[in-house]
Amino acid sequence: MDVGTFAAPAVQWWALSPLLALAGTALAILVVGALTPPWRAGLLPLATATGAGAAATLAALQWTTAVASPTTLVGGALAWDPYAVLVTVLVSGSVVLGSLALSDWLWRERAETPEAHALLLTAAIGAIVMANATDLVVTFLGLETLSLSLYVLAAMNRRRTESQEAGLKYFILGGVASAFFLYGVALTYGVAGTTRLGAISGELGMSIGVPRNDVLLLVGVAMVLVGLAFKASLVPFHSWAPDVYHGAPTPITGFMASAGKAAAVATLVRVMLVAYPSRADDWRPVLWAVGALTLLGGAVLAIVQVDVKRMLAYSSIGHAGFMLVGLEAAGHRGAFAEDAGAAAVAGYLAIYALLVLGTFAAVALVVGEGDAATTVDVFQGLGRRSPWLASALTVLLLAQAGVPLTSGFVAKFGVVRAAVDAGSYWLAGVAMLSAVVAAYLYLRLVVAMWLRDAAGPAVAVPPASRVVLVVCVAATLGIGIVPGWFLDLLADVASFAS
Amino acid sequence: MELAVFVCAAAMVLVGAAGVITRSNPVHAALSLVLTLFGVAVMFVAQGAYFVAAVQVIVYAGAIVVLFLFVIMLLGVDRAEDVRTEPLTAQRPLALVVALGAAAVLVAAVVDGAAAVRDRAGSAPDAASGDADVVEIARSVFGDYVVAFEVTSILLVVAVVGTVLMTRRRLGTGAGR
Amino acid sequence: MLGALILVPAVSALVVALVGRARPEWTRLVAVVSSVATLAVAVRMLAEFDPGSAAFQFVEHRAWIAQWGISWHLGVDGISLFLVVLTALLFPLVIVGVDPHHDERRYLAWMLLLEAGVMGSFLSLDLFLFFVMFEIVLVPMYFLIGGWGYGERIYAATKFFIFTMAGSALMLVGIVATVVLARDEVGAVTFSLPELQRAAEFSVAEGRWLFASFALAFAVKVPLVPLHTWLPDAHTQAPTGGSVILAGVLLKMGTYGLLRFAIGLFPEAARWASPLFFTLAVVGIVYGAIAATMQRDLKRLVAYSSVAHLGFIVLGTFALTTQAVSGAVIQMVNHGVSTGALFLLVGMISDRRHTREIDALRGLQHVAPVFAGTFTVVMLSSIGVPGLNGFVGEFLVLIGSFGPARWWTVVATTGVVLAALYLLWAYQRVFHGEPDEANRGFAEMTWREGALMSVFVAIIVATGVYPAPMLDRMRPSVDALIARVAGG
Amino acid sequence: MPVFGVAVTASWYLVVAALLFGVGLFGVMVRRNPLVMLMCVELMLNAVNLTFITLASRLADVAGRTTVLFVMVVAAAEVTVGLAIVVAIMRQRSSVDADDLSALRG
Amino acid sequence: MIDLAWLVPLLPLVGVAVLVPLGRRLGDPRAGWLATAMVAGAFAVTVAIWLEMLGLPAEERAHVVRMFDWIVVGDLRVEAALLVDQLSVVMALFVTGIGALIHLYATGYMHGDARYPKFFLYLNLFVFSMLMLVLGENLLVTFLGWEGVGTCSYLLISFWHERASAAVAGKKAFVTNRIGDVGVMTAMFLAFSSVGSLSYAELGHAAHAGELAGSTATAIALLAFLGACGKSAQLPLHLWLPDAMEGPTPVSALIHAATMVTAGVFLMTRLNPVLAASHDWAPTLVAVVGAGTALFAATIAVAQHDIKRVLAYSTISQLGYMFLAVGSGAYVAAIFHMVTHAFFKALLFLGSGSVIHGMHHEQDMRRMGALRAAMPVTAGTFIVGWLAIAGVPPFAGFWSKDEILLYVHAKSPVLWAVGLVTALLTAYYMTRQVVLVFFGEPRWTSRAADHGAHGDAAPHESPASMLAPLVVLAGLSIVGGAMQLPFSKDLHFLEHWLEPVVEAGEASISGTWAYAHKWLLLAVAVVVAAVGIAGAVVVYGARRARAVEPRILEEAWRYDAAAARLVGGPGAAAFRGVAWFDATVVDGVVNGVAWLVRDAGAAIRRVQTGYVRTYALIVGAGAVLVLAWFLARGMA
Repeated sequence: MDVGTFAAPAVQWWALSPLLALAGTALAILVVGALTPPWRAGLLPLATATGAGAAATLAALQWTTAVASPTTLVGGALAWDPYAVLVTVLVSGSVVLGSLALSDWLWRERAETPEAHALLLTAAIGAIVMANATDLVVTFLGLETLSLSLYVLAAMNRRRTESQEAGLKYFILGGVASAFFLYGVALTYGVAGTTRLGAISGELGMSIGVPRNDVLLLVGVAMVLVGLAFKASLVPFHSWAPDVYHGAPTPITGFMASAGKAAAVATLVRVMLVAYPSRADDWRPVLWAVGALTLLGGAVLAIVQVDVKRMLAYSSIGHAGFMLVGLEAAGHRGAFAEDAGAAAVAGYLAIYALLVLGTFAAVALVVGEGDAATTVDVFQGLGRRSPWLASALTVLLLAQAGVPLTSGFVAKFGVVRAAVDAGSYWLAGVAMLSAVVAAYLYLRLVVAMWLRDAAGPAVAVPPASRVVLVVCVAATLGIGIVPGWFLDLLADVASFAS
Repeated sequence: MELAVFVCAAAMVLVGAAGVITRSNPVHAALSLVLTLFGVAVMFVAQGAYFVAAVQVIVYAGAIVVLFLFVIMLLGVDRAEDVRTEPLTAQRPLALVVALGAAAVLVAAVVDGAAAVRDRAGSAPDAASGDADVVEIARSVFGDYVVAFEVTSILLVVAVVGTVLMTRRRLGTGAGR
Repeated sequence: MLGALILVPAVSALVVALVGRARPEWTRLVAVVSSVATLAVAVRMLAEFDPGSAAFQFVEHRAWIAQWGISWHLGVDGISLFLVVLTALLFPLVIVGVDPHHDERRYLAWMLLLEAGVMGSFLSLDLFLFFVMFEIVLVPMYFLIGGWGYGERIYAATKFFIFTMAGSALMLVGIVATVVLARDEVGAVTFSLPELQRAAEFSVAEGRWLFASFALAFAVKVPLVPLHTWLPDAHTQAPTGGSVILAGVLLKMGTYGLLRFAIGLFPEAARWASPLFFTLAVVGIVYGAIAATMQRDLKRLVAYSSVAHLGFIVLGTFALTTQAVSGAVIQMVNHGVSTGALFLLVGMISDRRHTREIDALRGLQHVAPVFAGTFTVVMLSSIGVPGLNGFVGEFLVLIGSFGPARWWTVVATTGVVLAALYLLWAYQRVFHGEPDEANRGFAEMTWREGALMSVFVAIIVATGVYPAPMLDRMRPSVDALIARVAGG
Repeated sequence: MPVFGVAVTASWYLVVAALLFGVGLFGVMVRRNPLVMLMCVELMLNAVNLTFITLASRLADVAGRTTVLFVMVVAAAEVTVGLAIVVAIMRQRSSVDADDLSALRG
Repeated sequence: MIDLAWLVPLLPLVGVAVLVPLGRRLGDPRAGWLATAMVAGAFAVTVAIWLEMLGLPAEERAHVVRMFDWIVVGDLRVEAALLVDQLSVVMALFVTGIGALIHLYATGYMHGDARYPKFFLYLNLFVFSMLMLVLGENLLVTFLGWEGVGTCSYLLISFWHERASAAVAGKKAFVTNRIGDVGVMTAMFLAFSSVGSLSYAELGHAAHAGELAGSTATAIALLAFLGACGKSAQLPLHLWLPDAMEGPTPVSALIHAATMVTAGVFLMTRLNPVLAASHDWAPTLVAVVGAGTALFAATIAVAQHDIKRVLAYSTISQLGYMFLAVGSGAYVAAIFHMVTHAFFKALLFLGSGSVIHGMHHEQDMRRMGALRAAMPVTAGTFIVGWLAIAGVPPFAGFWSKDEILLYVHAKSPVLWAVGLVTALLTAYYMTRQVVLVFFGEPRWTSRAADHGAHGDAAPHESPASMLAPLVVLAGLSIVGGAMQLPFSKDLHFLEHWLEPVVEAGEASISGTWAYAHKWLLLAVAVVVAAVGIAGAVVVYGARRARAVEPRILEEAWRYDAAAARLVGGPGAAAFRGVAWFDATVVDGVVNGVAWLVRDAGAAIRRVQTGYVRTYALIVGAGAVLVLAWFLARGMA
């Protein structure tokens, strides 16, 4: 056996530096946390945020390079293109804000532990790997890393059975979904002979007009789609989401809805557009139908909830529907539509991540110890009790409802514009109508906060959460009022290395 | 010979699987799982994947099922689950429809599409050699799949950390208090 | 200059909201000063307006979201001029004249934000900017109704918000589609209304679909029967100031939008759809009036009268003759003044008696003759008695619509009978008769109220007697619009 | 090497895998013991593994086999975490019926 | 002077402008004097204008006094302009003249009323509006006045609004009038769309030149007539006028007898070229409606007990006469009768007001009688009015009524017969009134007890300020006929004066049988009047026969009740139905959509059972569907 000819693939350390920063921080926290006496309050989240912030910064620094020359890393396993950089920044940023919100939650629940922060970091690694992978096997491993971290994080609050119930449900269903995804990968592999996205596309591109292997491939696409749709909580693969969002510790819910959802949707975009563009005519109608169902289902189910976290869970499902509108648009042939669609989805991901992180950070404060009181009633009179907190939450909610001059409107406008550009008028119309239905749910919270009076103590806003809220609200209004710079970024985002 | 091996292996796989979903006692289910895992391993061997087959037996049948049994015993939940009754109306018929549907679609796809898979079995270097198998896999793992390999390390860290976080007696470490 | 009309109230809303917490005694002063300053700017604009030009004047054009071809593009022409002035006038009057009863700081902040939004809607020449303003208005109005309203205020506020938003949801799709479909003719992606009007050409089917998406949004806002049911609830439950603004200017955003955008961009489709709109307008006139007759709540009655009055405006808008469109535009202003004044008066009644039930009120004229006299003048204006402002618009609409929509106009004309019926009947029940015990203590109009109402009465009489200054200034723009629609 | 005139082709293995996947899916839907449900997920993963190996053999490609190794690692990690969650739950309640965990709904 | 015609409406308007802020400070009686002075001033100006016009040749008498552009949009050009011509100056003269007298009367009549200044404010506003109506250069200015007088009528009828009946009557008057206004407005729209102008001059010119299609002219004329029916209380819109008697009596005299109600006749006269250009049946319809109304109202007047209601129905009847004249092309006669009617009907109303004043607001004639002794001046002037309306020569009413009957006979003997019967009834019911009020034995003593608390129970004569107008009007009622005497063409003063205005529409009767036998017709009319008077004297004075006052007549043929039932029954039900429809169906659909969405949510929500196995099932089912789709695509 000739073993000497092995040539290890080149490793682009600079490009991998964000991942390394995250992994290094996670390991450092674990090792130091295990070996040293309890840390002073705030040091854990500070370390986590610093590490994640460093990762985000390292990624952001490479933006122009990535725009100029999108490339793949380590023998073609990971992409390093603008989309990848954006996802990296987005996920690392979510960790920064998520860990800050989480630290206040952990303090309140008297559950400080380095593991929770480490899992946030590993989840981020999984998310980034998953979304940036250019190899379906790597995608799968990233997905599992993300999922396993989230299962544990969801089940983390052992004082509350709902938390564990959420973890277990998420876990079992997630396992099934992973199996579906993996089966799809296997079938794709069988047809294309490779799991590299670019190579798959190349193989399929050659076989256009040769329908003989279509069945196997298409069923493979279908199963990949199902697996990712589950992660992105698209109807009808959403059923885990309300329970898990409800049961999980509130800041974790925020993290799942931001980084988790962003990774899943970004992966969907990359896989569909890079690996299967030649079958767009086949998968686009499915995305249309799933998108419409998701939009309407999310909105309709959200308005009948009495529990705020469930409500926001369903609303998060609806937002995933909006993201699909952009992806559906990208699925239309035609360079402009494709760019606009993918960019719109990216913009939506970023904007929604900020909104939902802030929202759940605020909700986490209001619902009180043990995440116990999560019904709408709890928010009554908040406007009088804690006007600043209520104002911030109102801005975030109105942005989610898509009120103009907030980032939420920019996001919605982006996907609708892409859809219209691609000729998907009806899907755009369904999206807008679902936004109307969903508006009712945000109004219910606003009503409770401002228009109903209830005596109660003021809700304290600890410094870390304050930072989160300020950042989220500032970004919401900043992007909403002056979206130019943000759109400039998005203009370059839709290019994929393979 | 090949047919006989296939038939036996297939029988092991499917009987074992049937056992997993029908045996009311989790211990029995776990043992049925072992049967399936062995059957799959046989099929691996039948297709020349010796190394993988070995790992299948060692890791899967060995480590994972043992872990299952360990937890079952640890928790003392080896009582039989009542599999005769189904509290959820229509759950079973619907599940049957869904499972049959999924299986049917997949069977249809593989039967219809398998022919499309480029058959290069003959053109490749001798796959029957166990050494070659291991070397190829090693090249693959540390070459094309080195990122995947590194990610699995993170994954294992997650598993460890997660288990620690889930099973530690006290909820928090009391850091900072 | 036009930017100031939006930014002054917007910024002072922020100031009131933020600074007011520390210095509550300043809030009212800031609000009054800024709204009066806005009025001053509007008056200056009115003074410098060139009455001979059909073009947009005082145009402000700055890049905003260049990536999407969206700009901060403001301008005013004869059609929007008086709506802007009306807006600038109503807000200070409401801010000075109506007491919110509680949480004044927030109330004033929302009011000023509302003013900014309404101004923006009337001034925007960019479709995107218009949509933003059109939608942003919902938020302050929602809070005003929900926070300072009566009775079922939250139901009403939510209904208002959701209903209006539902109407305009598809307009966003329509706006984007307009821009995208016009991209090749215009040569760029732009939301600029003048650019689109200049170059965009749509196929018949496209134009009609797009028109429908715009028209639906505006029809809800107007509101046209049968999309009107949010209006009585919103009006009835809104605080007095909210009702005045709602009736005075918010509804006009619908009719203005129809004229400026739906008709202005898609003339062929507008002509095609005009029988439908004639029918809905006329149904609104008769139906609104009949429904008004049967109301027991004074405010609800006035709300339904708005449905009827707005029917006239829509009729005139779609008749697309010079007289009818001029009438519609002037009627927008007139309805704002008259119905605004009616809501103020009803608000005063409700403040004094804590009820607006017609059955609970009696003989107010006996105890408060000046109040009753003011009410009479405003009522007669609303009925459309010549010599007062209401008549000018109504008459022009009808005489201008008679050509293109003869039989609809004949039916619409019967609306004047019904208008007299419901208002006089209500007046009779509320003001005539011997006051009973509960109404004997009804206070006569105060000096502050009198000063407030005298502004309205002055406008009512002045417009009715000498509308020429208004008509002259809107003429070139209306003619240009008609020419465009006829030529298209 | 056809015996009895019948050659065992790739499809045969693929069909077995598909059936195994279906059985596993059925098991997840009807079993109530979370541990057994987890086993059913393992069945599904094994079905995928079998598919991978079969296709890899057919393609004479090593990637499929490598992937199966990774899947086994994932399966191991998944089982570890899953069992940890089950253990955590079992500390607070005595039964291991997944149906009992239905406080979150609607 | 003619150029100063704008002073005529301006003076009363100044009165209004002063009375609005200062009325209460001026108070009783200075507010009244001010108002009276303003109207008197307007009268003086009008007289000056008239005198100046007299000095001009006939074709130069018409002037347009332009003030400013009122509504100018596109080709619609409406000026605020006054048309001072022979017709309008006649109208203005008697409006300001009688108006001034009634103002003067009201200073006495309204003395002591709490809202005295407001009354004169309204009255001045009315005179202003009426002057705009008659002086308007175009239909729209006329319409301004038209609606203005309607509004003032509303305000004045419900002046004593504390009385529910007064409040209701005012509203009823306004709304009924508005029904007619729809006609006027539509006529304007039609005129504008066919002629392109609302000016009388251009409209007349177009009609005259045949540019107006016959059917269009018919439509314009009849729509205007609908308005006239409303304003002048003709069938079927007459029912507001009897109720309008709820207003103070000077109002009844000024508005509901002398001036406003004749606006319809004026409008039709103004539009006589259009009516002339219409199809032939259009004037006939006008005549038939007029005759029908005349007879209908006269029969009702026979059985009324309220002193003012008798006069109200009489007014309706006399207005019917005027429309009969208009329909017969006798425009001059119509105007002639309008003027004389203004004299004697104002006189009668003011007289009745004096009676009511003297009787402490008693209006039921059954409780009067023998008042000629208590209030001699009132009685004397009232009797003059009676003779005038009854058609006794040489009182004013005789001449004008005769002139109308002459033209009507030329048009249609049937209508003439109707007119004659009406004349008979008129003489009858007016005699009945005079007898019941001023003769016979006093029946008011029975009420003395009721008034005991106030002290003075006996009827008394009214103050001089009230009597002076009575005397002046009585004088006019006697000599008013001199305007147009049938004896010679040279004595047709009014006809000569109005000729340029009505030449398009005025019927020519020379050569008809009626013209040839006009003395015979005159004699018949005198005999008929005499029979009517005699009959009433026999029934009510000598009590030789039982009075025929059937209940159905007393209830005005139950037309009012039927209308009320219609409005109150099916009408109200329909309105309620619409309101119900709105609240239940339209709003129901809206809320229904909301409920539907919510119910759908609630229903779908139940799928989210909380059992993880159900979730797996849902996911699996979704997966199978997606797989099946792709499989199908692949197989295809």
